[in-house]
Amino acid sequence: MDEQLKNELRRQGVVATTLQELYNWGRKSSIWPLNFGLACCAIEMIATTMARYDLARFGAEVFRPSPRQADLMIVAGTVTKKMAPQVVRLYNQMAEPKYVISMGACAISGGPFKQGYNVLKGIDRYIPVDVYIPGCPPRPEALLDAFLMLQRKIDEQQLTGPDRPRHLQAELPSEFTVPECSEHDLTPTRNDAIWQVPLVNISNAGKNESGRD
Amino acid sequence: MTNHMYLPVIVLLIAGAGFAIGPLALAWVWAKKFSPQKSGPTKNAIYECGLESNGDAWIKFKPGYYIYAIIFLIFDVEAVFLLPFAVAFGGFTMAQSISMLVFLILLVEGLVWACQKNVLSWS
Amino acid sequence: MNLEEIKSQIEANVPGCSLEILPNGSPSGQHSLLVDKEHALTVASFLRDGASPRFDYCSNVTGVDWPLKEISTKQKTKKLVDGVEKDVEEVIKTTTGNYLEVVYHLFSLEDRQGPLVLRMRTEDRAERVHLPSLTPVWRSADFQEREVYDLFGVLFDGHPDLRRLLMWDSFTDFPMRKDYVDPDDYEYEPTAHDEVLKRTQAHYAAQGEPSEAEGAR
Amino acid sequence: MSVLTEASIDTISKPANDHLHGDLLEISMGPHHPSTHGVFRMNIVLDGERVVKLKPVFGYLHRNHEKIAENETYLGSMPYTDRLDYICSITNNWAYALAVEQLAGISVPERAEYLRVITGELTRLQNHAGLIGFLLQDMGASGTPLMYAFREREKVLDLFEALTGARMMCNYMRFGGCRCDLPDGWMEQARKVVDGFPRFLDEFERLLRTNEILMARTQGVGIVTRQQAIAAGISGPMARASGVNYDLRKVDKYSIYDRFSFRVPLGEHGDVYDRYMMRLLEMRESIEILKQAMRDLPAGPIVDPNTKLRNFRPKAGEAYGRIEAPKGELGFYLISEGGPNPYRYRVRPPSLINLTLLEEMCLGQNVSDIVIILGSVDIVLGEVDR
Repeated sequence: MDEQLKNELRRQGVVATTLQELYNWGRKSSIWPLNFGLACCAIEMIATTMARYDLARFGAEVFRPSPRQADLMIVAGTVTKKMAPQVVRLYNQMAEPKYVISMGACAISGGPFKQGYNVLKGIDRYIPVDVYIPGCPPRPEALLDAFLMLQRKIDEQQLTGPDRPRHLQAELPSEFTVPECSEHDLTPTRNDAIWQVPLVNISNAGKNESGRD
Repeated sequence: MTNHMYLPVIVLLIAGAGFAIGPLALAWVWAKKFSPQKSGPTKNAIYECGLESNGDAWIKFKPGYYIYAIIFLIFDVEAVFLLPFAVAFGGFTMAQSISMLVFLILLVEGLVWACQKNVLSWS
Repeated sequence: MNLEEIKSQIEANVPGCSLEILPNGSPSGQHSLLVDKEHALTVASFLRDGASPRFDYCSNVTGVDWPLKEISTKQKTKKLVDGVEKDVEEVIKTTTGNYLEVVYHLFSLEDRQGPLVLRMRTEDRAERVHLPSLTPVWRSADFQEREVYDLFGVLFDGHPDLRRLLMWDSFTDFPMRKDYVDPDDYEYEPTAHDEVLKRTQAHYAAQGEPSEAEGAR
Repeated sequence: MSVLTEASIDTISKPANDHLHGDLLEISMGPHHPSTHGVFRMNIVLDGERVVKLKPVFGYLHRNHEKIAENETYLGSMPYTDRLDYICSITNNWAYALAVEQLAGISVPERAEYLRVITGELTRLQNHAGLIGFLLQDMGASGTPLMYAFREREKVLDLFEALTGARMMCNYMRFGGCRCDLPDGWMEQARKVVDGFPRFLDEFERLLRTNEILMARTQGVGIVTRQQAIAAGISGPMARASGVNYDLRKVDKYSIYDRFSFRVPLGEHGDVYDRYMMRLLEMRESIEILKQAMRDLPAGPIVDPNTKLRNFRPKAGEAYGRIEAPKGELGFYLISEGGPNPYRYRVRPPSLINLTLLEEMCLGQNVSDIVIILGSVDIVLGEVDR
């Protein structure tokens, strides 16, 4: 069933598709985001759902307050250390298949508040993130682009075979350790299963300016 | 002859059930074959705004709610009884309408008693 | 509304309190009034009820940390050096600071009077950090005093509900103090330069990993 | 971890334990809740539907703005002030610039003052429009009023984007003036937006002012008396709804507000309905100010030529500058030791202090009223937790 035959059939009004395409098409066109605004990016997220930028064109205007009925968690804003356990617990309570968009520089890596003692340097230390949107706050068009990127990612997911997505593989965990707020910091400070320090050879970093080996 | 008369109803029943159960069965088969069950301790925990919920939700509620519900139930059922009465409103003899009137007055008298004991007023 | 007139008013009505006017170097001219700890509550209730412009609106409560600081000032003094008068440069070491300070900005609503800056200081920064809470006088100081307790560690006696306002309850140290070292949740900066580089090497020394780790572990 | 331990529930004065009263239920309208305008949490103890005790919990968006500002230069903190009250960024810049100008004694040229007033009042318009949309959404009219409100807000954001380059984080003010001058054609566009605003307000008033549902749900709910407001340091539209005649534009007469004639609306009851109407009436006054400011906007420099921005070291001293931000009195208290960065940098957050009376307002009300009362206080978590 090559592409050329499919187009020919489509022109005659017959649609030929595989079960996997239908499955992915259905899921990607109706992603229900979790109503989860933290800071300034949340206002830009709300502006995206409003009439002018209209997230409804991509089937995602239904913002569900409870994690049980949401497919996508948009971490929009600064994740502080006091809020991190709640974010991870909400992610754990979401139903499979679930995706995470890390919106804004704060959610990616702490952003302008990186030196804050109460700021988590990026949410991907505790939960796996699918799409990152840089910007502070990213423009509504950037968020729409993130949705398109996520939809492309869902489109390429395989129903069978080794590289099935996380929710189709029984052995991949769907829950991640919820950090604790202890005396001085969060314990554990990061989830080593999913986040490694981006190590670059720093021994001779002092000598040449570039810091790369 | 008689069973023919009911044949369409039975066919309709089966078709309706089929339409209802078919997708559910398909979803169940799909879930069994493709997406594995991934329940876990925090996933099944009670959702309380992202926090661990403490305390128990099974508490002794104000009886006012229960009384409110009962009174609503009574008048809901009364409305069901009134439906055939309203449909065949034309051809009623005197006796039939009087008996219906007694039914209605009994219920209204109950409502007046409830309001007089101001059970419905929300303190 | 000048500060001296209010100071005399307070001294007249609140016996035995020691007031001091601290000049303010910036052209904003907002000089402040240092009140001693013991009489702060009576002074506050007098300011709110008795003073001529009634200061009934406490707009801002701020905590300031003044750690111990050595100031060496050079002074020219005439000194007899083997019988001959010569002016000699002398370095005098004076220490200032070593207390926590709470600053209140008070305004009068009826008479539209400008900020009266009230200051209170603790004895030192370690144990004796108690100060009287002015929340019974001005309700607006409630959350702000809880924040000063949370970020600086000043214990307010008489505060209705002194808990941490911003940090989580099991947090132990006071982050806004000048000598607070925040936890080493270190992350590599792409361009390793000066103190980031020092922190990187310190981090690896502490963790005992070989600093020549090639690529991802 | 619940702030109200089991012991504290029993101490709550429970009415006579007759059989008509059920147990008390302790819930937390927690950090992740659709109605809390961000990550704000309230621990509530309920008797049936009535609120018996309410303790707000802050700190979920504490981003250590003041600690970072101590290691930042004076100018370096200016973009951070955008993220304080992230809905009205220009008024934050204005308050910070005003405080530093008082600290260092910098004067501001005429045109810059007019530009500040114009952009400041535009920020007030879009903040109040957004707030009315959110307040009605909290009341259950989900979606539609917010759509109208954001349609107006987008028009104002387009103006900001043309002027400063950014929609929300304008970073527009400098010590002694503004960063950039008006692009050509901006003034006509601004006039069009300002002339179109009253139509939006009339539309809202016609639809909602005498709407029985709105009146039934908001009148007499969450009352704050005049004395309570003054004692609790409440400022801004919420204080004026309780009859406190204290508008910093009239009291401090900062910048050039004494040149404009505008009225300050006052409420009598101090309930949610008054606060809602306060925002509507204030928008009309802002439109008056904008018209006058646009009419006599002078030419001239927009920055005081002799302020040096590079290594700006004010003399040792301190200053407290404040303005009438859309949410209330926004103040900056700066202590300088003569160095390039401030020794102590403190923000007086109107949203946090307006929440002081949240418990008094909500006691005895229904759970659904808490949502409206919190909405009418108009808090933004970036400013509450700093």
